[in-house]
Amino acid sequence: MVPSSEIPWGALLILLPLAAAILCFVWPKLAVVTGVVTMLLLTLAVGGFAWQLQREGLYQHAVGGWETPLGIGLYGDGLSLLMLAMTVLVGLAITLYARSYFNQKQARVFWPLWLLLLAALNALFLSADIFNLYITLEMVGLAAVALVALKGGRDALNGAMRYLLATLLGSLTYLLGVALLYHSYGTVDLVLLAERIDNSPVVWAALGLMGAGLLLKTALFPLHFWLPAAHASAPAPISALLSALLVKASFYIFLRLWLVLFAPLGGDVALLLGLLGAVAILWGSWQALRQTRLKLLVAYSTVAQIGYLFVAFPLAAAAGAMLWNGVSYLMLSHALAKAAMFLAAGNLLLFGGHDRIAELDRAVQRLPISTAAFALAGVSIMGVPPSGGFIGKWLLLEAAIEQGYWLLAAVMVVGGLLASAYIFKVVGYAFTRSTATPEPQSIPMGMEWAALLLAIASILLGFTAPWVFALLGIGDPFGGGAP
Amino acid sequence: MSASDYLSVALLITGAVFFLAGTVGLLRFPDLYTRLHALTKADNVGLGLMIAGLALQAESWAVVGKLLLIWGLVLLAGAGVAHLIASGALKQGVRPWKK
Amino acid sequence: MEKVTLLIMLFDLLLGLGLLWLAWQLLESRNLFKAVVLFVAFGLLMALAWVRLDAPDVALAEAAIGAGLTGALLMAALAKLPSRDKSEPLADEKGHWLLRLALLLVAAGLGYVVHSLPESAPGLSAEIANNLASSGVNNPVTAVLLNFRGYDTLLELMVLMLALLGVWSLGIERSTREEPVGPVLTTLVQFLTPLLILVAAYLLWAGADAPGGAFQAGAVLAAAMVLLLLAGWPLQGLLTGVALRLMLVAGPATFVALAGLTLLDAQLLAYPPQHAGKLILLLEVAATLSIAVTLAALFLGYRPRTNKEPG
Amino acid sequence: MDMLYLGVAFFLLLNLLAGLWRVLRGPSAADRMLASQLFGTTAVAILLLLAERFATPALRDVALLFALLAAVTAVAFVRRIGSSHERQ
Repeated sequence: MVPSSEIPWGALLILLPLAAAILCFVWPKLAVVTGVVTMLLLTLAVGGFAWQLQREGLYQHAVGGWETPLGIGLYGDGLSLLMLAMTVLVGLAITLYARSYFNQKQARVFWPLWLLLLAALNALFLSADIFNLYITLEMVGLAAVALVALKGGRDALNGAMRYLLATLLGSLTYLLGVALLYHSYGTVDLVLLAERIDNSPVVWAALGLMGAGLLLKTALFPLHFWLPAAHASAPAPISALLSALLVKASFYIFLRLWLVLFAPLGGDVALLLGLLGAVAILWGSWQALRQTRLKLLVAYSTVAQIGYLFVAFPLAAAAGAMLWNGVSYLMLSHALAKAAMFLAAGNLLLFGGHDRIAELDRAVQRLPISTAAFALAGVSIMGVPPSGGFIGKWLLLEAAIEQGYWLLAAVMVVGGLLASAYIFKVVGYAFTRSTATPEPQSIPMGMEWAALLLAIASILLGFTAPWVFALLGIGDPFGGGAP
Repeated sequence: MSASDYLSVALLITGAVFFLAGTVGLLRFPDLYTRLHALTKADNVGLGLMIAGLALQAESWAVVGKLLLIWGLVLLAGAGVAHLIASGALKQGVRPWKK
Repeated sequence: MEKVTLLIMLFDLLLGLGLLWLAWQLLESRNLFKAVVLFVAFGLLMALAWVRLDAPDVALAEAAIGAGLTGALLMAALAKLPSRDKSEPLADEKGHWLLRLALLLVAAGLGYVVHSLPESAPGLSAEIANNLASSGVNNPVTAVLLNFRGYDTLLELMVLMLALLGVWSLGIERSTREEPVGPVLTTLVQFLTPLLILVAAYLLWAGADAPGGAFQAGAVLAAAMVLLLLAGWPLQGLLTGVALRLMLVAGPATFVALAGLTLLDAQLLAYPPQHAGKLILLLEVAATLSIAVTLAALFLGYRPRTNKEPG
Repeated sequence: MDMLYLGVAFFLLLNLLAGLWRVLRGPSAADRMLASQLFGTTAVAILLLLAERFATPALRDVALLFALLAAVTAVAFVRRIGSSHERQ
């Protein structure tokens, strides 16, 4: 028996879903069982990885036994761990939901795609090689496009096509930057690059290209144009994973590049990002408030919540690691809350056959679990205590006020108010009776509970901050320690 | 330069001339079928002469074999494809040019 | 690197300008068929450009994909479009000048940056040469793809699988009526197919020491299958169900299995040096099969119906 | 000799680019297809010349692929586009 400390949890996080994807591609009959079992094993693996990280510190593995720069290095610290945990938490709920959601024909394609997507995300969060990151990014993007197209029909195809073009443009722009960096410094390893990099036009061009590509994929205003259509037209579990996990994946790469490559070079870029973030908050929230369709409302809310992540950049130089802790927390709680919202919205849509907000028709009484899930997730999105969203937003707000960024602070507060407005708009209609009452469809219990459990988790996050921050500190991803 | 070098030069230049003729034909001839005719001259004769010129310089028989294989392939595929395109065009009612 | 003569410079200049001009013409083309032919010509010149950039491996891949498969794929796609869509103007011209201006600025900026790049790139060539002996192969490109950075290649194979799943998520087979095949086409196909298979095998085998390898071989093999499909061979009937899916995953599955086995030794994808050559050959054979069948299935454009599924 | 290989290759490249005029001009799809067949052969010749000039035998393999695969695109044209035009 191998001692559990020697089990290569990191590599298993990538290999397990890959092998499972192949298995359910070849034998579609085993797809659901394989998917569920793999998801449980992945949860176990993330637990094992966390334990290992806590005992031994930073995870580093030279793939193939070839040291960098020749080979590829796997790399894991507290931030990687947080992202892996986020993926597995949202993944569990989506797996539970998808088990009853898809018909047999769709399931045939869904399960291999979903497992490949999980593998790609895990590989992405464990990579410190900008070319390897490109490949994982491409995998994530293509899997997502295929999943958006899964529903079939004109809208889905249209959404998938837009998504494909946006994601390809993003990753090719990123790749161009990688090529420039490799040519100039002879390595694609992030750690080595950080040592070798200097202030030159090539570096700026490379970082500009990579940054622009990643921001397009993260859908930061004004590069968000593709997001609402794609996220709203996809089937509910797909919308959930697009909003909860995918935009975070490209944001994660952006954050890594920022921390080790961009930030030391300085410049006014941070301020620009902060301003774009602020506009995103206002624009996204306002658009969300104006929507008449539930799923579009939730999608625009994502545009706004992404804005919060970027407001942090101008504050970071003075605030240090605690601020990044706040951003990471915001990512995690948004992932849980937004996935819960999309799953709940999916239930409401399936139940009434439409997602017109004005005709939600007493959903509170008729579909209480899903409505509760939506409302609870809404609490976290608004940033009201004691939710996870509150912790993240509070840390940001505190830093903004301390440093005298009054405008940013004001925008964050207004964003919170607008969020409450659009959440209450939905909840309000869920209480009232509407004129048209179509025949309701029954919703499987698993789908309702998947949404509710996620929503509850996003609230509970409000109580776990010290513990999570301690884990986040492993390997010191944000440098400098607490201020 | 040896005698075989001179021969190579002559073959390569003649081959190039056939390619030129093929291109001029492609651009100037009045209809599909006559252009097809010009084209095959470049394919067959032009490339053939080039390959003969290069074969004289080849370092081994294996290279000569590969060169001849390439020429044979171009001949076969060119002839087949030209036939297919022409008969397709005829069926679709593209009329041959008449003076 | 040898001395660059004036003639070489002229050749390169003509090639570069030709590529730019072609790209512009093909983007401007309102006729989709014309754009397809221009794209095939672009691939041709691009292969020449790779040759001039000293990258024969890439030139081979470009030739296999660009000359054979892309053209066929685009033509088949074009034929599926309703004729109305072919003649319609593609997009309105309004606001395009702004986009063009922005693109020109980006291009100028990139041009400046590329101009300021260091003359000789540091690169990893020295590092690769030092370790080539223990990689199991003699072609540095194959060593990088299947040993030093084999993990990237494993994921790339998954990308190919994802692309196919993407196409399959769009729906299944629609029957199309085809014209009967004439004797000339039959002869041509009968002659070319075995040759293509032979050349694929040659490229696969050559990959260990010279330019070539799984991707190029797979693409050529795929071209053979596409040719058979075009000539009306009922390959769809043979390629269904578990057999098809097993061929599709042969490469990825072998790779993942190998990764799992090496993990037992605690080092992901570290081959024992004495077996490295054989393992790489095994991976290449499996990957060739998968790449070929995947590309052919992508050309088909739909998931072939299994026998049990109703029509 | 080296000068000659390059000179002829350059001349052929000029030829190829000139032939593009036929692709742009048409008028029929078959005309365009024909021109692209000529490009294939020209590229084969150029590659063989470059293989000799730069002593890179791998380029002959590239040429071999071009010679083999040019037919695939053409067959796709005849089988797919050729028949679809009839219906118009």
